[in-house]
Amino acid sequence: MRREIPMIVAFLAGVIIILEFFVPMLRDVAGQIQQWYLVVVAFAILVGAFNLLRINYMKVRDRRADWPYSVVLIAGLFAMAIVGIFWGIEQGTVFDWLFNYLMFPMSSTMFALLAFFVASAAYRAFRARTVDATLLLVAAIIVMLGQVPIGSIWVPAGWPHSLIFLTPDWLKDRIMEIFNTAGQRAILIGASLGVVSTSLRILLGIERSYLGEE
Amino acid sequence: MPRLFDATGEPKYGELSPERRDELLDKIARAVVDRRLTAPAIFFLESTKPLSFIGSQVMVFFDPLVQSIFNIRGYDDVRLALEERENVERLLATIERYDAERRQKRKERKKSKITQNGDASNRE
Amino acid sequence: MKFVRWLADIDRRILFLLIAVAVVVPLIFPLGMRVKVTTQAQNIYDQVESLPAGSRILVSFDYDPAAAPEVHPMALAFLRHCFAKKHKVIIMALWPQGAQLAVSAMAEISREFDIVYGRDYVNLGYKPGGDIVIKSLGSSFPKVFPTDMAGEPTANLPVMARVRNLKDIDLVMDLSAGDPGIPAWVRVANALYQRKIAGGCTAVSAPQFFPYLQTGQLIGLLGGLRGAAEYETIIGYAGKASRRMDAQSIAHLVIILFIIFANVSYFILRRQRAEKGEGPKAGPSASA
Amino acid sequence: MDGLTLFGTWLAAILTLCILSFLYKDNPFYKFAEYLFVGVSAGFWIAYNFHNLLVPNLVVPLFGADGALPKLVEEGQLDLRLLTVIAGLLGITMLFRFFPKVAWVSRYGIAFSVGLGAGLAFVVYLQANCIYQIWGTVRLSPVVITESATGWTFDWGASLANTLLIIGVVSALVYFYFSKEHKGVLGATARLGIWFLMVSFGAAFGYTVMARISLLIGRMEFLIDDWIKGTLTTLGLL
Repeated sequence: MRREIPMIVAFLAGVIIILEFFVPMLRDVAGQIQQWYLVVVAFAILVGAFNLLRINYMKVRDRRADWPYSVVLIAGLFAMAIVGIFWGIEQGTVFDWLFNYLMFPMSSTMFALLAFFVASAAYRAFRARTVDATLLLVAAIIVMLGQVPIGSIWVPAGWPHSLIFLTPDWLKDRIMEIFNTAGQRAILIGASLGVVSTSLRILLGIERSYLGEE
Repeated sequence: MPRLFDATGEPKYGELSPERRDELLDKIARAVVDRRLTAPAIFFLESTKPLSFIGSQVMVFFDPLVQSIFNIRGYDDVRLALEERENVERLLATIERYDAERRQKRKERKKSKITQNGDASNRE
Repeated sequence: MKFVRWLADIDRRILFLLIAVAVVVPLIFPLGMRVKVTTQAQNIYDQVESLPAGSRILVSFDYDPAAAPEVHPMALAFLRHCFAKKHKVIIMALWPQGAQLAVSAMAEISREFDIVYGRDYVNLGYKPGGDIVIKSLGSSFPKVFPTDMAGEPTANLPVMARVRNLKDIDLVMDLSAGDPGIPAWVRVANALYQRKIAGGCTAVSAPQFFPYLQTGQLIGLLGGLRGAAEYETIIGYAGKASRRMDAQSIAHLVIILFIIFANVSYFILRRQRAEKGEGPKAGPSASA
Repeated sequence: MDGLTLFGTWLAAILTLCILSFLYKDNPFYKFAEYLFVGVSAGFWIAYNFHNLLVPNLVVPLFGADGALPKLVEEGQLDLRLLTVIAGLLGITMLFRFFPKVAWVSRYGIAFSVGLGAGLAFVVYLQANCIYQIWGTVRLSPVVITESATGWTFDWGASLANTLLIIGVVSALVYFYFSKEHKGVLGATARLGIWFLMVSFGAAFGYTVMARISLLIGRMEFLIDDWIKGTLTTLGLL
C-alpha cells in the first residue's frame, strides 16, 4: 500500500489536469490542486536547500578537502536567508543591498568569465577537420559577423539588391530562418515526444522510479 | 557525537575512485564521438569549464527531487566528478583522443577502399 | 615554422588578454555604430503600438543577474515604451532573482514617468513552479497572487481590478534566461490560452526559439544584447545596449581572428605531419 | 555616491576581481567567491520562498492576515480555506525524505507533484512542441507562386527556403532516431540530418559567443564606470 496509494494520487492529479480541458466541471478541482502544487514546490525548494546544507555540513564535519570554503557557503546561506526572512526583501532593505552588491556581481561575473573561455573554446573546437566541423565553423563565423554592426560596415550604401546574399546580415538571417529553424525544430519535436511518452508512462504507472526502492 | 540524519541515507560526497572516474568519462566520451558530436561537445565543455563546481552544487540542490523522480543511475558520480575541475579537462582529452582514433580508422578504411575499388564514393 | 607551433600551442592567457583589450578599449573610446532593426524586434514594437492606451501588458521577469547585461536593457526599453503609450504593466517573476531585478528596473523607470504604483503598474513578485504557475494564471490571478511582492492584497490594487485571468491580458512580454521562461509561456499561455507572447532573451537561448517564430507561437523576439540595442533604436532611446554594441563588434572580430589563426596553424602542421607520414593527432590546442 | 553605496561598490568590485582571478589560474580567492555565491543564492531562494510563497499562499489562507484560525463552518458554508491544509500536509511529507525509516511518506508529496506535472506536460508538450511544430512544417509548400500585376511568377527564393526547411526537419529527426552508423537511404538521410544540425549548432555557438561577450562588457562597464570613475568622482578627483 505504501506504493499503490501514491501511484493513485499521481494518476488522479495528472488525469484531472488533462480532463479539465474536456470536462468543465473539473475546472474548480483542477484550480484547487494547482494551488496545492505551488505549496508543495515551496517545500521541495526547502528540501533542496537542506540537502545542500547537509552535504556541506558533512564536508566540514569530516574535514574534507576544501572544508573551510564550505563554512563560507553555509554562512552565506544563513546570512541571506535570515536577513531576508526577518527584515523583508523589498527595495531599500538589507536583503536588497546584499543582492545588489554581493549576489549580483558574483552571479554576473561568474558568467562573464565564460567570455574568455568561449574564446579559447573557439580556438580549440572550431577546426575544419571534417565536413561536420567545417559547417559548424562557417555558420558560427557568419552569425558572429551578422550579429554586430561591424560585420556589414564594408557594405557600401548603393550595394545592388541582386548581390544582397553576399552580406553577413542577409546570410545570418537565412541561416537562422532555415537551417537553425529546421535543426531546432527537430530537437523540439524529438524532445517533446520523449516528454510526452515519459508523462504517459508515469500516469499509467509504468514508470515508477519516482516511488523509490521498496 | 550524535549525527544528523545519516542513519542509512547519507549522500555520497568526497572523491570518486580514479577507476570509476575514468570509466565514467570514457563512457561519456564514447557516446559523444559515436554520435559525431565532437565539435559541439568540445565547444560546450571548454567554454563552461569554470562553472563545473557550481554545476555540481546545482545538482546537489536538485538531487532529492531529480533522484526521487527519475532515479538516474550515475547522477551522484557525475556530480562528484564535476566537483573536481580537472575532470572537465580529462573528459575533453578523452573525447579528442577517441575522435582522432575515429578519423584515423576512417582514413584507413577509405585508403583500402580506394585500392580495392579505385574510387572514394563513400566520402563524408 | 616556430611561429606556427607557438600559435598552435598558444598560452590561453594570451587569448584572455586580447579579449579583455578588445572589450575595454571600445568602452573607453566608443565608435557609435548603429544596429539594423530586424522584423522580429519591429513586430514587438508594432504590437505595443497597436494596443489602445490602458491595455494590460504582463511582463514576466524570468532572468537573473547573470543574464542582466543582455536582458535588463530590454526590460528598461520595453517598460519605457509601455509607459509612454500609457499601458498598464503587471510585473511578475518565475525566477526569484527576476523579482528583485524588477524592483531595480522600476526604481529607475518610475523616476522618468508620471506613474503610480498600484494604479499604473504592480510587482506581484515570484512564484515557483513554471508551467503550473502559468496554467493557474489561466484560471485565476488572485488565487496565484493573493498579495503583491510586498504583501499588499492584490484586491486593493486598482491595476488588478479588471484582471481575473490570462484572458484579460492583452500582451505577454517574457524576459527570459532559460526555462521557465519563453518556452513555458509559449507552451502554456499560448498553446492553451491563445495569448500573444513576445519574448526577450539571452543570446544563448535565442536560436532555440526560431521555430516558435515561424509558427507564430511567438510574435517577436529580442535576442541578446543586439535585440536590446534594436529595441532601443526603435524607441529612439540611447541606452546601454546600443553603447555596448561597439565593444561587442570588436570582440567578435577578435574571436573570428582566433578561429582563422587556429585553422591556419592546424593545416600547416597537418601537412607537415602528412609529409613525415604520421597519422592525425588530437590536434593542437591552447594550453592552460 | 553616499558612503554605503561606495562601500557596496568596492565590495562588488573586490568580488568581481576575485572571480576574474581565475583567468590566471584556479586560486583560493576564486574558490571563496564560488562557495559564497552558491550559499548566498540558496539563502536568497529560501527568503523569497518564504515571503512570496509560504506566507501568501499557505499561512495567510490558513490563518488569515490576522492570524485567526479558520472555522470549519462559516455562515452555514464549509470553509474552503481548510482545503489549504491538504496542501500544507502534502508539502510537509516532502521533508520526510531525510529520515530513512519514514522516507516513504515523502512519496505522497512527490507523487502528487510528479503526477500533476506529467499531466500538464503531456498536454502542453504535445500541443506546443509537437503538433504545432509538425503543422508549421507540413503547411509549407515547396512550390511558392506569387501573383503580381504581370501575372503569376514562381518565387524560387521562398520555394527553396521551404523545401530546405522541410528536408532539414525530416532528416534531423531521422538522425535522432538512427544516430548510430547506418547504411543505405536511412544512413544517407541521417548524414544529411547531422549537417543541418551542425549548421544550427554553429549558429547557436555564434549566439553563445555573443552572449558571453555581452556579459563581460557588463562587468567591465561596472569596473570602469561605477567603481573607478564612481570612486574618483566621490573623492572629488574627477
